[in-house]
Amino acid sequence: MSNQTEIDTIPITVDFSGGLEMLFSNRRRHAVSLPAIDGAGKPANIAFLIDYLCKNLMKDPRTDLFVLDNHIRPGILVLINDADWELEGEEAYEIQPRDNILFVSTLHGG
Amino acid sequence: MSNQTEIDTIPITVDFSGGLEMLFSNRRRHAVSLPAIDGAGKPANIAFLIDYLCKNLMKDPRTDLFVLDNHIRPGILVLINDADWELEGEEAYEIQPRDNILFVSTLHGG
Amino acid sequence: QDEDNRRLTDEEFERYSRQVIVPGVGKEGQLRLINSRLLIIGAGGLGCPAAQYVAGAGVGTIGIVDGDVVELSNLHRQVGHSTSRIGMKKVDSLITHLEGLNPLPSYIPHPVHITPQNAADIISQYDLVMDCTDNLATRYLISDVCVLLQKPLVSAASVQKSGQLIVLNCPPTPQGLVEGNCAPCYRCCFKKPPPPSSMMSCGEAGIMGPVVGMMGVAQAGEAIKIIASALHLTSQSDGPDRNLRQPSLLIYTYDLESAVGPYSFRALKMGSRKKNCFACGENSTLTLEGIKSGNPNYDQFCSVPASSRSL
Amino acid sequence: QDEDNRRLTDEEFERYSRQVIVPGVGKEGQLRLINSRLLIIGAGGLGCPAAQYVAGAGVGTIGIVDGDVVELSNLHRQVGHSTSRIGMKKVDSLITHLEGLNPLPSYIPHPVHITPQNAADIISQYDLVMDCTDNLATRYLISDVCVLLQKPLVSAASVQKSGQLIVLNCPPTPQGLVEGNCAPCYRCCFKKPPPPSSMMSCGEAGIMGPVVGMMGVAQAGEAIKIIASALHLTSQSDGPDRNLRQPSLLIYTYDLESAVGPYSFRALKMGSRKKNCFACGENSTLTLEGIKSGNPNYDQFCSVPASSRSL
Ligand SMILES: [Zn+2]
Ligand SMILES: [Zn+2]
Repeated sequence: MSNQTEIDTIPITVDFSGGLEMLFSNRRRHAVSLPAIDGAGKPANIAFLIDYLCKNLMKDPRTDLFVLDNHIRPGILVLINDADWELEGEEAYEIQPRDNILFVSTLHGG
Repeated sequence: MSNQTEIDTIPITVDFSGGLEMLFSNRRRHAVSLPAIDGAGKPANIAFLIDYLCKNLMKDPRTDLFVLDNHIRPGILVLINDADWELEGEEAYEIQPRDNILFVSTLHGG
Repeated sequence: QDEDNRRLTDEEFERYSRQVIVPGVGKEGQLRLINSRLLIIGAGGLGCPAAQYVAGAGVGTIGIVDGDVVELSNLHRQVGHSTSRIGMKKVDSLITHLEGLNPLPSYIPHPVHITPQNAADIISQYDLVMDCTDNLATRYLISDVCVLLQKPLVSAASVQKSGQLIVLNCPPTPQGLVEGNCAPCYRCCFKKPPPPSSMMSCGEAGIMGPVVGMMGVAQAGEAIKIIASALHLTSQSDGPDRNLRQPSLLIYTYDLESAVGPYSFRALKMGSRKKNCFACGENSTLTLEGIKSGNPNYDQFCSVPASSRSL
Repeated sequence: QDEDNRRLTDEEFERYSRQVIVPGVGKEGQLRLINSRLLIIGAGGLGCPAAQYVAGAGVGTIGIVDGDVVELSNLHRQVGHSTSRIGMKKVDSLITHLEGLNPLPSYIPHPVHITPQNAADIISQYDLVMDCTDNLATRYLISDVCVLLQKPLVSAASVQKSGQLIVLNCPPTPQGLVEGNCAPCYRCCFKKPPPPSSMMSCGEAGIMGPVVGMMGVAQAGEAIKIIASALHLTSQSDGPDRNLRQPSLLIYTYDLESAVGPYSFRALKMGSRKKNCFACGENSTLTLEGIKSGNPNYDQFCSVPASSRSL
């Protein structure tokens, strides 16, 4: 509705689990207002969200526990509305209002 | 949008748990299209839903395991979108589209 | 207090090391566990796994109440007993197992059915109560006494393929206080008992071992966190996210025909203390003396024929 | 087969009575349990509670693999061992406990670490496998062998305050078959291992007993339902709601600072078998002979220094 697309944001919730919450202020759930358009003018997708979270939400300096080589690090599952992101298009999935995005570190102990 | 309010329905899901599913075809989740208006012309509320379920969804003849004296029988919790119905107005709560209504029988064994 | 600030002994430090290093436990949490007194009412399908994990965690004094003896048909789910202990009092059988697992706690056997006459005497000796019983009249009794003695209550139940769990009365507040979102009691959440014809017992309806096992282990988890983090102390429990003053009722639904899925576990939001609650509400006339002298009559309230009452 | 249609003995009938009467189990389900062969790999925090409930339920042959011995720091969570059995092989200690609980099953000790060399020989003796291990290289190895031998796999893991559970390879389908929504393997769901620097072990990060306990009991629950309802037989598992070909990953998050709540348990929908999966996909070159001779190299894949490998 607005012409000022550069300030439009998408309201989503972002969850962290399996220990990743330690990198994000020890909070498991974050309400995030994500810019609707990325720097290149394209609709915000998961790749953009990951970059945005690193730059804006992560307080811990150990970014390599979350991102490696500009992609989510191996051993982290990304769930879009509780479904594996591989079912939804992975990094290219375009974020929708009220989406819930969950990052969960896979566990190996027992 | 339609003028034929008498055939408007509200799409909801109704869940049964704690053994109550046995009274409803052994299925835990039912998609229900509830008439939007009750017989008296008022918006459908929980009391109307309970009556509707007894008449239309329950196949088991033991209705007294679900309803006693026209009210939900003691020992059954009613949850409206995962919150105790006492937080939402109990029988008078007016059903909204896409509501989830859960009926759960309380347990005592151990 | 000295006991809250002492060092852990070498054996304690080694035995509990994997738990002490968990963020949020630490030496302080471990000492709180060691210095706490926990009562488990019921040494059956819920009480056995619950007891294993609270004993393992080092809760320092563990009382167990049960008047029954071990039977063969208990053993598929009551994993703290054994075939060689069939016929033994359940409290003694379970304590035998627990002493093997961890000899450090003090285990206190109460080899009796809990009754309106003995409930307050037993419960008053402990800081926290776990309801692992198998009948409704006893559940109301335990909750009422916990309200009057201001004890937090971790309550679970399980029949056939379903389980339920809720933390009640935590942090405890005086009977009659209804200002400012107090934690509810059992009666606040489950006001009226169901008619007896609709109640299922494990004997009649059966019970899957892992279902009641999950609920018992979950009870241990809730009890350990309450003690280790002092969530039962009012001042510590005021945060908005602690989920205790309007607790969740966890329901577990086990389906023999499909794998664990989205509706296997649901957390349902319950209300806080009710103004008009018979036990904890503002005009409650419930007293310990009344309970002891038969008022209220729990069996009659739950319409239980006298002959079928047991723990 | 005679064994699938025989009567239950009087002792079996009495011991399993509370489970046999559960709708969906019955005499048929109980006989399937009695006639099945289940392998538990790992006799630690997951394996102990898992073993208690599958033994209690009457699974007829239970193999247990573990090369470790019982240590004092295990006992807060490994509830099938005891203080008097510190130093004993874990498989022998756990079997001692299980025989006390239920002497009817055959318990088969495998007191060794599972390795690429012995995995197929051990796993081939069983119908169903539970992964209760504590390291990633072993998890990939077990899954690969289960794919090649077509064994369903109930996999769980737990560290600190988190747990995970998933049923894989169920019903099993031949390696390379990718038509029509086959069930995934471990590699389909967890393609690449994390860098070693990001991995936490229970020794470093700690572990809460009830958290790993919940996961172990849940594994038993999934194994019992698979066997009792024959969900691992292809023809029985075709229904749309069985949730096995696109299984849920159950995640459990324990919070020491608040009660159980809406996000304590989540069931996440995973995909079905992947066309390009290294182990089960259409061009897979994985073989049992290759695994035995060191191809793939699991330690290198998971970047594990040789010295730190254990069960
Ligand atoms: Zn109350
Ligand atoms: Zn695969």
